[in-house]
Amino acid sequence: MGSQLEDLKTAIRQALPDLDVVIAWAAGPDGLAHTPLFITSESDVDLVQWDPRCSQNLAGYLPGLRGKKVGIVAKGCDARSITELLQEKLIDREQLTVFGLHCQGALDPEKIAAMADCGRYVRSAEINGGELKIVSSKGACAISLENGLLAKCFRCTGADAQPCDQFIGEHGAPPVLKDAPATTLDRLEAMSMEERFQFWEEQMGQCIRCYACRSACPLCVCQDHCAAQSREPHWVDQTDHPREKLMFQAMHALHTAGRCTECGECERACPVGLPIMTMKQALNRQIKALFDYEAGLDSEKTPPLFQFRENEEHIKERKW
Amino acid sequence: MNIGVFVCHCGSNIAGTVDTVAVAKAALAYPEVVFATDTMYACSEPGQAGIIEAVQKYELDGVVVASCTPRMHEATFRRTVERAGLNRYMFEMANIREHVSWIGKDKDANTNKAAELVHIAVEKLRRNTELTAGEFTINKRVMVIGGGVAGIQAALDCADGGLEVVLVEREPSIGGKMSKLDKTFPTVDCSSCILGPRMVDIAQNPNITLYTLSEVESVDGFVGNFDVKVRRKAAYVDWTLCTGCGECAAKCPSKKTPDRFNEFIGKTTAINIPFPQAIPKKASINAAACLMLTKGKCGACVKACPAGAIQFKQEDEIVTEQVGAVIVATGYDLFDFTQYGEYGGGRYPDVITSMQYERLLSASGPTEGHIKRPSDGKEPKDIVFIQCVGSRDKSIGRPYCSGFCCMYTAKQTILTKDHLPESQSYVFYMDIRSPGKGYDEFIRRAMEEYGARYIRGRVSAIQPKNGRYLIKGVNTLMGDQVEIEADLVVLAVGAEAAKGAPQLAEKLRISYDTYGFYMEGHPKLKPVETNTAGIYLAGSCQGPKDIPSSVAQGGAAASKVLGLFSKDKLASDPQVSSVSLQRCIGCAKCQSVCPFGAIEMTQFRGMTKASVIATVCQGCGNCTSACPQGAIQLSHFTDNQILAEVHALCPY
Amino acid sequence: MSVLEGKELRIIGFLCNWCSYGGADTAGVGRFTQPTDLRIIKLPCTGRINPLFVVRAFLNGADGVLVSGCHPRDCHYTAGNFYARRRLEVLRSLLPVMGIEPARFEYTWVSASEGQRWRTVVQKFTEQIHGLGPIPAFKSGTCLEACLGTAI
Amino acid sequence: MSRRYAYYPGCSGQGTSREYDSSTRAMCQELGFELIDIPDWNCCGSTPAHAVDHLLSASLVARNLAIAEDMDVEGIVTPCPSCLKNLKTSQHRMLRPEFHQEVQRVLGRAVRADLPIKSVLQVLVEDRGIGWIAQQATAPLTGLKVVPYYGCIMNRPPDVMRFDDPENPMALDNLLTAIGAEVLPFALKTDCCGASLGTTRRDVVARLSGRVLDAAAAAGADAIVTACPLCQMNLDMRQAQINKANGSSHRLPVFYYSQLIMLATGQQGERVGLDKLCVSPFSLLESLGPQAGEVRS
Repeated sequence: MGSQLEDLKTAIRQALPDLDVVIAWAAGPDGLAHTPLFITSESDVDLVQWDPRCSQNLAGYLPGLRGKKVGIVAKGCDARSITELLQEKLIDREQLTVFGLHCQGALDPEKIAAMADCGRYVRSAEINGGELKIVSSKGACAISLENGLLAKCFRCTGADAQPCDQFIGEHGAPPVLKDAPATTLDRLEAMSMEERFQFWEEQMGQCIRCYACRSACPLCVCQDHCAAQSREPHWVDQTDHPREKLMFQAMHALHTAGRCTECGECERACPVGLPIMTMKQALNRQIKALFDYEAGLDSEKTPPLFQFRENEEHIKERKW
Repeated sequence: MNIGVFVCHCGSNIAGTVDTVAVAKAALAYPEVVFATDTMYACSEPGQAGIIEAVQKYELDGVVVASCTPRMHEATFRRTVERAGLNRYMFEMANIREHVSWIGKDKDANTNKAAELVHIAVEKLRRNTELTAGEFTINKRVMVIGGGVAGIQAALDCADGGLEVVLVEREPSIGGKMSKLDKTFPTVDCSSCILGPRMVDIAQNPNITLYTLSEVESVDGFVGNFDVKVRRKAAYVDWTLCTGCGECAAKCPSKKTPDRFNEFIGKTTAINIPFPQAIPKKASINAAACLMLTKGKCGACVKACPAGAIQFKQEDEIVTEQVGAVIVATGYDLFDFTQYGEYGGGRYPDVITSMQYERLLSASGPTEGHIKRPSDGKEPKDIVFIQCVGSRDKSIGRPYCSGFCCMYTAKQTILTKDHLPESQSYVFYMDIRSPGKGYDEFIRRAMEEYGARYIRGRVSAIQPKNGRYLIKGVNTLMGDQVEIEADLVVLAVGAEAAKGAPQLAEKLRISYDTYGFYMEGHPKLKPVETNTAGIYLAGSCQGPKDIPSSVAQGGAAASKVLGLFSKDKLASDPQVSSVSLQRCIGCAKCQSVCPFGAIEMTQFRGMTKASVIATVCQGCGNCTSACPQGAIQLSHFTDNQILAEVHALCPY
Repeated sequence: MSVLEGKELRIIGFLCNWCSYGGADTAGVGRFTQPTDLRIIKLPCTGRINPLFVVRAFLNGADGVLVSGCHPRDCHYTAGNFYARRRLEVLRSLLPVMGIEPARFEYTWVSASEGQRWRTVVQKFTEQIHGLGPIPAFKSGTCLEACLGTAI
Repeated sequence: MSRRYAYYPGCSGQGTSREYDSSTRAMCQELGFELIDIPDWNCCGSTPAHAVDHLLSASLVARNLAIAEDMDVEGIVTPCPSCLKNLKTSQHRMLRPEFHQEVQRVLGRAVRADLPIKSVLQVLVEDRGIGWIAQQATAPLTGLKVVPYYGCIMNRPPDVMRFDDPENPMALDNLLTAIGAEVLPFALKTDCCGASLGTTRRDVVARLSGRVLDAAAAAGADAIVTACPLCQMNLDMRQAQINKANGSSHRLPVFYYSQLIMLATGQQGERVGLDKLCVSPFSLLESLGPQAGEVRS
């Protein structure tokens, strides 16, 4: 991995003179997760990091940088978000340079923190072999990387970034992992309708309406025009009630239906850990079943809700 | 905002099952309602005067009328509020008749429901804005689709009114069903003699462009500015050269070609002019029967043609016509009786349709007007007519009355007696429907002067017997079974929608009923309009009609077009979408789903923004549903208006 | 005024102006008696139906939502119902995840001439909703909130 | 592959149409249909009296259905169109839940009334197919000119019977053609023979059946082929009476189709029951030549 990092740095250095900015990752404050790095001068390149702590999907920054020549470092799943943004013509391909990577899985900082029980302060953390070694105020511990991966890594279908201008390292298949942990969607399926409704009432009761989910979502392109905070139109009111919060989540799910790549940024960003990608996953399943479509694979395709067929093969309409 | 609510009794139509006083009282509690009353007939003169008076007295800014469906009187009340000095769009209707009083029996439930419908109308009205119609220019040309008697009338009336007309006909000649008829009821005057001159007028009128052997391929645009593509099918004859001399047909060796014009009684040639009075009088080749086109050898017509007009390599041609209005007069087709097993299902040669009989009667028909049995060419003596074949029969999905069969059957019995004085006609009928001027007298003449025997009852079976046919039936007046031996059986086949009618409707974006007949704008008040602006109906495409009614509708449709074109500009419906520049992020999702291409992406101070072409926008709102941030809103159906209606009905 | 306690449930119908609203009118003209629960919101086209209106109605306490438009290929605006069909089919999968019985929502096509069909649809749908009973309510939430909510 | 059906013989099969019953059983055995008699079957309820009491009529049917439902069979078959009509009509009426319950109350037991009920002719045509039957015709009836006579109720009412065209049925036409007979067009194939007035108004029978005989003779037929015991009885047993009443002199044998299939497949003997026919077919069959002649006992 070390040489992959060096190759990446070399590639960025070479490309930088022609670019306004390159977005990559740098070490974060606590060592458990890396943070975004915006490289504008060659000296910044030394800060670049690449290992499983590069969890964040950087694609969300791209629409805001439209008009600039931007380089971006992308994992396989991040690249699907880039494809979506290209498809919606919210970024320009010719202005964009993608440094693509082969990814063997990214860590879920929340999960690691919970597993390590490392107390409030992490002094240092480093990856060694298949483990993350953490030294914290409580002492030292080591966590197997595989146990700490993000949920989406267990469903990974493409570890190599595509589209890509410069591929760093070797192409390869997604990592072979143990069985995926059960998702909220699986758990919901075992519940009655009443229980599901209660589940969401309880979950949404914890929502603090910070809209981090929206800000992290690379497809929430409406930015400061989000319908959640507008009065024209007035879809959601400001009462502190689970109903309104659930309404917003339904809105987020339906607005991204057929576009969401399940990058998981919404859940990763949620400060209270709500399973808010669940609805999006359900819609994606339906869209796959009805229209045989998956978002983020082909920037030339039209998302299924923006087209139709006169005879929908997989839609069975009710006969009254 | 000051809102006034008017709850109509509609006589007892609404007040019978809705407590209108209670609804008006409830309305006073809704936000911004300052005045509410019940009224006997809101649409009547005093009813409208009451609204105007209240607008002035209470300084109302908007009006809700709770009465019938807006499809009935929305336009009426919009004019009313305009007369009261308000913008015509500051008005909403609550449909408490069709959707409440006429369908519910429980008065409490109805009253409550009516009040809630008033509530949503109030909530919507509160968010209405004053709208002003824009204007656009119109192309004062008209297309008439279908060259039967209705289409001919419409085309001539439009042309006489000074309009340029494009007449499109599917068959090689105009004339339609009427050109196949021998005589017409109740005057028994010659069909060709009255239609023929009108057909000639079409050919000679400089304002009329005639495309026969042509069909409408596609229709784009909207009222005032339609682009219609017409497919001119290959005739394999250059009509600019053809003189209609008929030499080609005389020499054509393919003499056993099915004769469409003569209803397949008799044969014709592969190249032919369908009938002597055809307009245009041009030959065309039936490609399926032509030896040259099927087997590549013959060319007899090429040698025969003095004008050198035959062109075997001719192909279909697409022409585009720009018109401002379209009159649809595509007529009807005849019911296929072969699904009636009891009438032989088409197995008996001397059981024929009324239209085939019409061709036998016609002097220009295959028998030159001599009534002969198709099987052996003998003159029949006893002829049985069976009415309602494919009409008024639920079991075959034709529950409607075709309207003209009683009359033409009576006419055919009269003509039969004229042709064959020794003959005897029998008519099996269900009921006689003769509600036109002189019609019932005509039926009586058939019975009394011409001795047609009318038997009220259905026929259960037709069976061949010794070269003749045994017709078994019932006489319901005598309560008896009847059996009649006859030489010829004529089935009064009913009318059904013209083949391809639904497909044409889809191209024109007009609606049609279960049977394929086109839907008029309103069954009483808009008989020749459709719900698509600029498209009008004439004749049997709207439902079976006799000749006078078809002609009347042709004229009516023409007058509607002339009325429409009397203005130089049309007002566009201002209930269209508009874009909030502040909210639009230029993602073009609206543009991708607009069915009309009414949205363009424009540059605004270096930013990409959507922009609506108001005259092209039809107001469907598909864009509003597609815009995640709600930047594009359809006027008067904004997100907030619909949300307000939902909140009014479901206040948590 | 609220829904008649115990007798009626809250059923919202989103109907297109051209076909189904006309179909409901035709049913009225034909005096085809129907259950009284349904309240119709008229829209120009089913293409105007943002699935979120349906979600909003359910979260606000609607017991059933019915959408009806022109038959496929018969849309006044040529294609609105085709888009609607996709949107509403996708919505159908969201409702059960949220804990809303999917049978509370239906969409169908009724033309302006199909008064009888409209009656059948209303009868069957109303029966279906009565079979399911009232939609689950949020346990939290105060009277104050409800009052604030109506005031928007 | 043998197929198992519950067999409902009907009362005619025990009396006037023994030869239909025996030839049908024999035919089915030869063609691989296993017929198992419904044990202790009772009247099908189609007498004129039962037309005025649907409940009684349906209850009689339901008892037969209930017994058959306990058998391991694909469905119920009967050779008699009259039995078939009442079995199917009663089953159809029992689609109404109230009526169904009422019948069960009368019966004192549950009955599902959902077993398929078909005529023997229908299963023959549908399960085996005309082509297959043609292959079995080792002694084809070449030269035999026949008209098929379906009678009035085999295909009617169409909504209940759901077999063949009600106005111009073709099952017998096709079947007889397949076994080598020459089938003539016959316009009266679904006319009424007058059976329901068979005892009360014999003049009507003479008129209606007389027309069938007249038309068959006029068409040039050597024989009439039926699938109904009542039609056969009227045309065959009463042929002399009809001749007398109408002044005609027909001598048209009236076969059951099952008899002709037996002949065409080379079967003979008592089971075929040709000697039970009133108008003797033997001279006709003899005139056809050796292939058909051989079948006589």
